[in-house]
Amino acid sequence: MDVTTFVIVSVIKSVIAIIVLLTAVAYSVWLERKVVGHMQNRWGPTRVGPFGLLQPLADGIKFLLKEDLTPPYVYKPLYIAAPMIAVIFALTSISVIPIGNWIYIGDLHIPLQITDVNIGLLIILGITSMGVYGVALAGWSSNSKYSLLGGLRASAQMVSYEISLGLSLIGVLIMSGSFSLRTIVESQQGHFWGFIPKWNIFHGQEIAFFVYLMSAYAETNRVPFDLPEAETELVAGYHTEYSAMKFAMFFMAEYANMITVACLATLLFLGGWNGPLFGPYWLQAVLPVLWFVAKVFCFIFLYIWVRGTLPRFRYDQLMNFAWKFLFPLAIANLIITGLIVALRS
Amino acid sequence: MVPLSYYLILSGILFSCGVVGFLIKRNLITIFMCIELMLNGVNLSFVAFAAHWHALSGQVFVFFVMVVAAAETAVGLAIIIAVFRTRETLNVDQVNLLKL
Amino acid sequence: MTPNLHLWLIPVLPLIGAAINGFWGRRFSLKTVTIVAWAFCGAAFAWALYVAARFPSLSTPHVEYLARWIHAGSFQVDYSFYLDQLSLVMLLVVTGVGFLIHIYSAGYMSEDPGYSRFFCYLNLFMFFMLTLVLASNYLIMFIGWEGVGLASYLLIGFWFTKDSAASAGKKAFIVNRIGDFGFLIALFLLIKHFGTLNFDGVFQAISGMGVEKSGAGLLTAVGILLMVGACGKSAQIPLYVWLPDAMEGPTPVSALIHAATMVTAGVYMVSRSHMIFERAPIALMVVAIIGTLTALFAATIGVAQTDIKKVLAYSTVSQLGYMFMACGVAAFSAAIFHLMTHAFFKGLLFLAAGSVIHGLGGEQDMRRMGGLRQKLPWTFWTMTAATFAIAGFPPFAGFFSKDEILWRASRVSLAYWGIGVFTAFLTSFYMFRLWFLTFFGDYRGERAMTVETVQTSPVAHSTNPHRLDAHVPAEHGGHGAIHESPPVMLIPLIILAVLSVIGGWVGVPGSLGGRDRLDQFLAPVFHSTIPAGESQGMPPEQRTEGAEPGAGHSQELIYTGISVGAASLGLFLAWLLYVRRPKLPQEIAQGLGRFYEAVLNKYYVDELYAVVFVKPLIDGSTRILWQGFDQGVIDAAVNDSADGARHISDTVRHMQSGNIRSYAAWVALGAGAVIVYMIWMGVR
Amino acid sequence: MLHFLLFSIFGAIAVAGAINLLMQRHPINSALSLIAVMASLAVEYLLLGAEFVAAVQVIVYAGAIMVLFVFVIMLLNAGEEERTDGSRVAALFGIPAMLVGAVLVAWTLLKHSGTGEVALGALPGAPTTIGWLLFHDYLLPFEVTSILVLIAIMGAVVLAARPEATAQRPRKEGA
Repeated sequence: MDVTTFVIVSVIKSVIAIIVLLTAVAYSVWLERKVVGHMQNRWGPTRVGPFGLLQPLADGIKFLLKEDLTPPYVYKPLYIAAPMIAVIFALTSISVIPIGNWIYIGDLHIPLQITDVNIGLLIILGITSMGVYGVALAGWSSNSKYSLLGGLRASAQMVSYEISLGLSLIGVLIMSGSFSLRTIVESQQGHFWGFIPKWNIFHGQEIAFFVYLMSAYAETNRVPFDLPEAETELVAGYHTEYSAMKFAMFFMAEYANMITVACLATLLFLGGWNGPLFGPYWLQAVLPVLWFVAKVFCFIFLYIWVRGTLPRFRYDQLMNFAWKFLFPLAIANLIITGLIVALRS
Repeated sequence: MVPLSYYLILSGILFSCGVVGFLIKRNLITIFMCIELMLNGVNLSFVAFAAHWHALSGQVFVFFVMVVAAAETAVGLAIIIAVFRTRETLNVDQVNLLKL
Repeated sequence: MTPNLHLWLIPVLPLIGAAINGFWGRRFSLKTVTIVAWAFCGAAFAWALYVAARFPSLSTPHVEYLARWIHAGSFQVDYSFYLDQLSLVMLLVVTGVGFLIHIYSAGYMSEDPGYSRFFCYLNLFMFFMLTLVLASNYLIMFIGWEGVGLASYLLIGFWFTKDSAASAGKKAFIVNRIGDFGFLIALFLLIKHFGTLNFDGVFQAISGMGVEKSGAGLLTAVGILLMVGACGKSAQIPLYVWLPDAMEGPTPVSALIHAATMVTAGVYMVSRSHMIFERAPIALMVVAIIGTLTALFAATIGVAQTDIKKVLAYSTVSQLGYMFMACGVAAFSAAIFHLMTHAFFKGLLFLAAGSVIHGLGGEQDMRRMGGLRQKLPWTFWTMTAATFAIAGFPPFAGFFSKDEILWRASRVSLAYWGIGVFTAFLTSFYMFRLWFLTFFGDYRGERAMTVETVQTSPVAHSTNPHRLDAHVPAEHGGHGAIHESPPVMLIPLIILAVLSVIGGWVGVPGSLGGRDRLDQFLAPVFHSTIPAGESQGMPPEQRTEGAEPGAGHSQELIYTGISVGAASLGLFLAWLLYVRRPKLPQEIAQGLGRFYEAVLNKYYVDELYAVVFVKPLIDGSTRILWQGFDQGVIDAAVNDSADGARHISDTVRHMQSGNIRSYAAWVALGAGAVIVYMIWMGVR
Repeated sequence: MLHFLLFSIFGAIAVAGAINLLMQRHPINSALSLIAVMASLAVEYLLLGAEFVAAVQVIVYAGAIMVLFVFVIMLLNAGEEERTDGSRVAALFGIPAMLVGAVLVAWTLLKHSGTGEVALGALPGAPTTIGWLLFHDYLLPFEVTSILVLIAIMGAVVLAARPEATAQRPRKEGA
């Protein structure tokens, strides 16, 4: 395809992706409130629209219309920049995530992915690692002890868990032998004995998946690792001093990160868009995307479920867990996987 | 096409900025950042040369530089923390007891 | 395959003793030290006897390889030992006399604070001497050579707290070094021309060469250089000056080292390399002349000496002169014969003298002796035997050896013979002078009366430092009055006396109806290897006396009679001067005047050397080397550089401001300089 | 053309960030500008085809090392630096020497080595090839550096750990 169509298609894809992502974020918030509500014998949002389906919209409008006050004595440039950084990196990482196979429109066939780079996984890791700055700077710049503590905790926690996260991924990389997410997914096609899908999670990466799960929770500051925003100790952690749209940005960033992580888990461990294909052509074109979305949904539901179930760690427990349990576990998994692959080849 | 010398000059500028920063900055942490800046300048020249001579080992060297930089940062920052604990300051001009 | 006799044990045993006494002797009791020293020395002696017993069954020369030492290309030197008749005789003499003197020393040194040290040195000396004797190549021999020099240095300077002793030790060492220098050069010449130092190799190489009739050649040079070494070690003119001073050492040392063994090393070395000398008539002549002159010269000096040990020292020098005279006339077996007998009677003389000194509590001046005949009977009788032996009265040992030397000398030139006879006369004269002065007449020592005056007589203190060191700790009455020595000292005296009486009988010459067994025995070593027809310059019967025509016997008897007559004349003169008319000597001294002065002062040789060699050397090294070079250049350089460093650092240390940024600035400055330089170089 | 455009844009960003790092008086700003420098350098690496290096540059430098810096800045609550004048030497010799050196280097580079051109993505530093090099040709240095890192970790722990004696004293530190 020539440059113009390339640009056009890319722009279209990006716009679609952003819109889908934002709505997904909004509705994952709704979903969380609903599910947790039911878990706690509440209804959750019900008033706005049927089953409170319009609740996210109302929230968005509320955030936009609220007075955006910046407290005195904050370090202004960073205070303003921090949420932007957070949300930007959160949203950027979606750009390399493939959500399905190629689709063919006329003569040009397009990957269901904004851009297909052969080091996609590395790019995602890099971007998520940059995401720390949003939290840290927010905590520091808003010049309040709660925020500072929250920021400190966040940065320390993220840096620590990033290691075991990366290590847990390496096992998968060894299995597939590529950084390209698309290749990784394609390496998971097929079944054992005809019925068990050849996903990495069933393919000797159970430990890696467990490690990834824990690290992902910590990376996204979710329960049971939401120390940075522990309501009971630090009012709201690093975004105590934020309000209105800035607060909303952090909120969006958090949930966007959730979704990114879920997508990554799906791609790396749950076989991506692989799934039974049937029906006519258009269905066969759409089914992979549906499988993908379903898996992501399940993963996010798991997130919410855990949040509704588990209490919060203490900080030292958090660090010990990272360094003394997950880290060695990931290394062990790495060694075992490497050995197996080496012996098999 | 970009002449190799442009890359080298860019890395040279970065390196010189690092040195000058080392000379004029008073804050320990900033001085430490200047060291990182120098390292980055050197890395750039490594990669440029690697591309120019078509030798990947240049890029491998960059990895080693990064590893060393990481180790150095860990130790250095720990030292800075220790210094701050004892001297209650980060100003190098006040951390000058080591003299005759 | 010749049996392995483990010859290496003989030197090594004394070494072990020396090590034990050296390391732990200080903590041992005197008894233990004595036992150790005796045991190891005696063991060496016993082993030597065993070797002697096994000797007839050996094929000589019997070489035993112990270990490799230097293997540099074709040049190879091994630790190996060389046993033939010559070294066997030396072996027995050294170990035997050495053992006796060990026994004697136990009594003599009994009150010395440095008892264990003394025996350590003594054993060490035995080790080196035996190494020298048993060496199978010139280099090992040189080790022993240097080693005995070291031992003699240590023992001469044994009472190092006394200045004269220390300087005497130094003198001996330095003079020896001069001789060793010649020896070394000889060795280098041998290496250069023959590429080996093993006796076998060298002699084999030489045996092909003929006599250097036309004056100087390689062998002549080697011979003369070896003779220089021998002069140093065996105290010949001009290097004899150290030996008289060496009497500063304890008397047993004088007996062992400076009479019996070490000083004869030169003779041994010369006769060991007789093949070289046989082929170098000029070298032979040099040896003969030096020996003869030394004999005469030392004898004349000995006449005027008053110190009992000095007399013996000079007589030693002159006897050594005899030996070299023998070597010079190619009568090596005679030389060895005299060496052996001399070891007996001269060792005995020194020991007896030591016993006298011991009895008198350290008195060494004969003018303060006299009439000791009754007080020291054993000493007297043994001394008598020794005196007659050295004076050359039949049938004492000295007679046969000296007589053989004279006879052989006469065959070469009557001049040698004449001087030899005159020297024999002088010898008997001063020996009997000593004898009479010491044992006859009445006692002249001012300390005859009581015990109290013993330690308080300043004269005695000043004149005989020996007592100061050796006997001061002995405050018990035993040393107050004149007393005979303990048996431990007397037994060796007696044994040696017997030896010096009968020791000569192994070499009764054919003229006296003997068969000169020693000569026969040594013949295999000394048989002339010169191709027939080339042996001009020495009468045929000189090679070995075995093939001597009976016609010579009557002539030899005449010569013998003459020498005996000379000896008895000396005896008569001595009796006349020192017993009959005790005043006469002074008058004669007056009459001789300056000549007597000169003789009394040993012809001022020491002073001459001091002016000619020593003073310029000391001044030169003081002015030029020490003050000029050492202080002016080396020290100055060191000190100045140190000061410069300090000044520079004084200024530079201000750079160390403790400010990191300043340091970084200096680094940047240097880096900038380097960049500029490199770019300048690169662009240019 | 595009290559040169991207190069100059990100090179300008890098230089600007470096200079800003010097200008800023607050360490956190310096840190952020340094992050900007590193990010633009990563892009330069991409231009040179070293994609893997670029990714690692972002992950390790920007994502880990600089986070550590920011963390320490927050921990020690480092404020504005006061312009004390402890070292005249630095201003007198260091900076001029440095500038002279830099100018000379630039001049020589332009004058003598300007010929070599680098194409866009000249040398594809694919992860596999890099890994191959790293684990075959450079195995020993790799292991050595890993040991180095281990030692560094221990040293950092030992240094930064608060001594037991002072553990109970009232905390004067920023954190």
